[in-house]
Amino acid sequence: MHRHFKAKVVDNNFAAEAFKLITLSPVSEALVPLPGQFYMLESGRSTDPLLKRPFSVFRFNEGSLQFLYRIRGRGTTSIAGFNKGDLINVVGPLGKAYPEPDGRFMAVTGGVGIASLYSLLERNRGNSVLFYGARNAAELLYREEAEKLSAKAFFTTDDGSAGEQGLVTDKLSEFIKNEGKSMPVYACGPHPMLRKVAAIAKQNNLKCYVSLEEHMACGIGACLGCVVKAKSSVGDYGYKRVCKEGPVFDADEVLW
Amino acid sequence: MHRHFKAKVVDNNFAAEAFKLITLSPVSEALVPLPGQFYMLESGRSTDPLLKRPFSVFRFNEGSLQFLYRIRGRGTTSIAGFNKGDLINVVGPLGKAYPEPDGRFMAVTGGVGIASLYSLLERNRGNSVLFYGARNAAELLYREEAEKLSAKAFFTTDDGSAGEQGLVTDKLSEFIKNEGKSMPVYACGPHPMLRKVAAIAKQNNLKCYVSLEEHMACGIGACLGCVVKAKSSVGDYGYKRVCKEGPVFDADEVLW
Amino acid sequence: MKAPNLAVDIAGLKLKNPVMTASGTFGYGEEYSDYFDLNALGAVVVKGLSVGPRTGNPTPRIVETPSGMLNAIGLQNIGVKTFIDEKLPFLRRFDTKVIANFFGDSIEEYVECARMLSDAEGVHALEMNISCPNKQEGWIVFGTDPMTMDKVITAARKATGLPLIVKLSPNVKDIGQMAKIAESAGADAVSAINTITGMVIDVRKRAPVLANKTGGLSGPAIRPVAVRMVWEVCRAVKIPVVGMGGIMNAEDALQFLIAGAKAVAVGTANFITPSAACDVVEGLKLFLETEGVSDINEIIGTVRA
Amino acid sequence: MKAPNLAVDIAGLKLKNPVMTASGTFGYGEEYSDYFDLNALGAVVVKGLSVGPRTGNPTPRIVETPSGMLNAIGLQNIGVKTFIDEKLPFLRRFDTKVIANFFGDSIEEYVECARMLSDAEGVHALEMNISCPNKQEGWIVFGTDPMTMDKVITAARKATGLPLIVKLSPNVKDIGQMAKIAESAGADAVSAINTITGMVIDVRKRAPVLANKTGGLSGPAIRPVAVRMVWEVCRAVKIPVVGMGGIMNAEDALQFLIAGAKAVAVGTANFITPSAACDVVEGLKLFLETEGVSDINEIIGTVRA
Ligand SMILES: Cc1cc2nc3c(=O)[nH]c(=O)nc-3n(C[C@H](O)[C@H](O)[C@H](O)COP(=O)(O)OP(=O)(O)OC[C@H]3O[C@@H](n4cnc5c(N)ncnc54)[C@H](O)[C@@H]3O)c2cc1C
Ligand SMILES: Cc1cc2nc3c(=O)[nH]c(=O)nc-3n(C[C@H](O)[C@H](O)[C@H](O)COP(=O)(O)OP(=O)(O)OC[C@H]3O[C@@H](n4cnc5c(N)ncnc54)[C@H](O)[C@@H]3O)c2cc1C
Ligand SMILES: Cc1cc2nc3c(=O)[nH]c(=O)nc-3n(C[C@H](O)[C@H](O)[C@H](O)COP(=O)(O)O)c2cc1C
Ligand SMILES: Cc1cc2nc3c(=O)[nH]c(=O)nc-3n(C[C@H](O)[C@H](O)[C@H](O)COP(=O)(O)O)c2cc1C
Ligand code: FES
Ligand code: FES
Repeated sequence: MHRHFKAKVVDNNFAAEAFKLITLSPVSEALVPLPGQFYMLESGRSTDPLLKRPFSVFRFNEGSLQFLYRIRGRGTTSIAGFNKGDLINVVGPLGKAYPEPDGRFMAVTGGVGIASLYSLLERNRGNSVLFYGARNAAELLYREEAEKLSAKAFFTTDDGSAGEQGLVTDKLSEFIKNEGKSMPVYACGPHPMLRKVAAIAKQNNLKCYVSLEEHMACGIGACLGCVVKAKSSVGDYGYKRVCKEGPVFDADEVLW
Repeated sequence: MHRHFKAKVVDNNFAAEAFKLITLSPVSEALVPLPGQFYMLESGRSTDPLLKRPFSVFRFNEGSLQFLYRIRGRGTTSIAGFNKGDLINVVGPLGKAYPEPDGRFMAVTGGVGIASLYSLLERNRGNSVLFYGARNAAELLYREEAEKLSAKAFFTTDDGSAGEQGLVTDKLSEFIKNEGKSMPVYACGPHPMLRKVAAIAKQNNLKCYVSLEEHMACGIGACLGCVVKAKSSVGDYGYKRVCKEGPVFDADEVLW
Repeated sequence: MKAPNLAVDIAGLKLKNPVMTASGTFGYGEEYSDYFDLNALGAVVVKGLSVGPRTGNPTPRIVETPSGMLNAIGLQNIGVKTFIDEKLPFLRRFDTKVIANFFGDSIEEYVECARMLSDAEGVHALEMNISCPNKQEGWIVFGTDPMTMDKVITAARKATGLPLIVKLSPNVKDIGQMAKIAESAGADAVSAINTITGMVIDVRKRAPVLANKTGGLSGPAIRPVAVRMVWEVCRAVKIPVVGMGGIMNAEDALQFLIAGAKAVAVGTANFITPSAACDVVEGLKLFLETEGVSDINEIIGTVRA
Repeated sequence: MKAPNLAVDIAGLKLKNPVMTASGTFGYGEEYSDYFDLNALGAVVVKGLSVGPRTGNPTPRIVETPSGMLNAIGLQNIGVKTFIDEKLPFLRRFDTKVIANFFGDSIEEYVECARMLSDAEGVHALEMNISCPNKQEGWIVFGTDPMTMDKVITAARKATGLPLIVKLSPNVKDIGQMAKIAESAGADAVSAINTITGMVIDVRKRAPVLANKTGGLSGPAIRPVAVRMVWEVCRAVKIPVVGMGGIMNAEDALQFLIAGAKAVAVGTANFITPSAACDVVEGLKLFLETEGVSDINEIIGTVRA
């Protein structure tokens, strides 16, 4: 029941330009997360920025939690300013994890989406076929590590500076056509990429799990700010909370 | 004309519990201040705290500015969090300086008021008779240095842990009775102390300059937030701006 | 020293302490029970309920602003029936008062909602959200038009025997005047303030960030406005006042109590610190102890202004 | 590429760019001339003037709030005559428009003030602050009561041939409606928003922090409310609108322009960064260049809402 705790910043270093890795060590008892779950991290000492920010747990063990994040706006800029030794407020683990894969699976990710999938690869070492796209070589964060954890790995970049030039979803389609028939798909990345992945999975009758993002205020299901349109048993659609019923959804539930 | 500049934090260390000394190095051309002038220092990166905070220049030379400050509320807590190498926005030097003493003078200060008078002592080495009071020995900041700069120095503390136990104003009265007749008084400290100092000076027909504090928004004379009641040529009184007509006032002008 | 008394009485509703949660920021209570013991609270105020369920607005529904946030949830809720069947049993397990916030698109819906909630076991009081438009009569917002406001409160008053708290909109010229209307229409208490309407524009897209265009501003940014309005309301009416708007900690809560509010509600702060409301209770205790005050009622309304 | 056009026209008043300073935050201009070249501005709006000098309120007059501040300066000013004699000559040296903000305690004082300012060389337009009480008629605030507002604007309109900008109070239910009243009473333009009334209580002293009890909230905290109100005003009237409230940088200014304001004013930001208004001008240029827009007028009012 310690979902709200203080954690000490162990370090907070650049993983690439505009990407940092923050390592936290909870100072009180904390729950152990599952791959796909996320935490709300304090965004600074003052009331501006006000809200905590959501981040998928990247790696974890008994005593520490790691988050890989892109510096985007005010919240992440503020988080990037935390120093070793600072104490910050954390809420989590939150949300639904990825369903445990039963054998081989495909993992599709774009950009910092790797943060959400990485621990799934780790936990299922050698069982994943990875499709990992980024803007350029520098933003293919933890590429080598991710490759080692996977049975097979394909990399794409927008500019061709690493892997193949092109879209990760094209690579996915191609692979499924040739050999991927029976594996489920796990995906995390930009919304348009996820929509495409879901469509490809559907065409090929593959189970597909996507991890969605939405602006969040509370992260714990109270504000109804983070909803996505989903199929509903009553009426045309209903709104589901990304922070509570997600962030991982069966792609079939989502109204894309 | 470079009253608004960026400065690099050279260091920002504790001078005592709840007191810090911040050293800044302007990265662009900046004006050289006079004793008694002050600067507005950025209070953080976000809009909360919003306003800059005023601090008397403690020590300075060509390339650096030092401020001695007490950590009181949100602004000073935020300033205490600045790290070596950080760039911060600064406005100054601002306000009226102490009139140049012509020979010997008395300097009366309570607590962190020393920050305002210290450079006056430095500039007029050996000419001051110092009366310096604080809560306890630890808060008699820069005691030894100040003593060395002065012809004579009296220290008082509330708890008797250094110097004499008692009020600095009593020490001042005593001294004036015995020998101080012709020296002007320069004072900076809590408002009740200043009121007392002004009264003592008046009784003894001594010139008296006090450095006042008021809540400030702009520090440059525009908002009219920082005014004090002062004698006026038209009407019973007028309001004078601490940031512009002060912070150093002839004690006679002030309506106490 | 004896522990100070925190209990207050809001129109017959006895609260163990003056701290509530603000409607819409605390779900149906469940969501927070992982973070602290709900027994610590004076009252839980649940998300606004309508007769039937509502899907609410499209997304984005929230956007952060300096020291605040805008929300345009659109009053998404599960409806009174599902609330009574599925959420209320959980809340009944706690020794804290349950206040049901409700709203409608028409006077009839308000009345129906008040009736259904009054019959439910474990609802101790009603809070009426009148910051919504009357869809039957020209979309006039109930809570900003004196006539419409009087009518809807009078009707709801007849429909319930429970203490009726009317939640005032800050989007008015004279909130004290509006409070008087609520009082004379039969409200047992008033609460203030609801959110202030605001808007953020995405300058690259040249469009509002929120799908609903405008949203309600909450959080510390509005606190000075809320304190002022609560002070005005307290001077205008004799019925008890529940104060809220930007309360982040006990000191903020004390501003409202000292201004005259008999209780306070913690809203947006719950999002930032899930235990915020409980922390406010602890902070109030500490304040009373430090100041040597034996009863919170000795603090209420003591502002020298 | 040609430098983008920033010039705008406010009711015949030609501004080299849409950036002004907000009254009361820029002194009489002098104070800021140490920090940047005032020629960079579209207009300088000076501290509110009354016929005779005013001493203003006792202190404390300001208090910081989350992302904002309250002020209760009490309209301290040197009076129209001293302004004309001692401050205006300095401002005439710059190639920027000078807008004189003014107010009164009675309709007569407004009229007298408008007349005196209209005769002065180097005053290009008047901005009428109507957020003050009519001391002769029951302390009703001119700008929140439709009748009183109509009367005072009609009277001032007759007293001046200069462009008359009426500054709207946000402490109303429907600011669009108030703008319409200003328009029909003869205002050439409206500006919005003035500060929102707020209060901070010192919980240890159990008293308001400000000597005046309440003060006006300004700064980024109010920006979402200001953008919403300016958007409403722009939809309500045909006369040009000057937008303000919490503008800290060019992006904030763009929110108001996109919402429909033809010009903007930078207020509290001047206190934090003395060159703020000038920085906004630079930022607007950069934005137009980056977005490939050749004229600021192509941006104004383009919000898709
Ligand atoms: C469940 C979940 C897990 C996430 N995991 C990670 C992660 O592991 N690493 C990582 O770098 N980022 C992750 N994100 C996204 C991260 O939360 C946002 O980048 C961050 O909140 C932006 O904050 P900011 O203040 O810096 O940006 P803002 O200034 O708030 O916004 C900058 C830009 O980011 C967009 N944005 C802001 N918040 C979100 C959000 N919640 N979702 C999507 N877009 C947003 C805004 O629309 C804007 O375009 C995750 C988001 C969710 C919902
Ligand atoms: C000209 C001038 C020179 C100063 N020089 C120094 C200096 O060299 N060293 C130093 O430590 N302090 C100095 N001060 C005081 C310093 O500015 C305040 O302590 C600081 O602004 C408090 O900021 P805060 O946010 O930490 O406190 P807040 O949270 O704003 O307030 C904490 C407490 O400090 C009081 N306070 C806040 N601002 C002021 C102010 N401007 N004047 C007086 N009391 C205030 C508040 O009433 C409150 O009791 C000076 C003030 C002025 C006006
Ligand atoms: C996300 C959100 C949803 C809200 N929903 C409701 C609601 O359903 N009914 C209601 O009366 N007030 C609602 N409010 C208003 C709050 O109860 C409260 O009046 C307001 O947020 C001010 O308090 P705060 O600043 O502490 O949040 C909501 C506020 C927020 C932020
Ligand atoms: C210290 C201060 C003094 C002000 N004085 C006046 C005034 O004399 N006349 C007036 O019309 N508005 C006055 N205002 C209101 C501002 O012009 C402006 O409308 C308001 O502050 C909102 O803008 P901002 O958030 O950018 O400051 C004053 C504001 C402040 C902060
Ligand atoms: S973020 Fe509040 S419900 Fe999901
Ligand atoms: S602080 Fe603004 S006038 Fe002095």
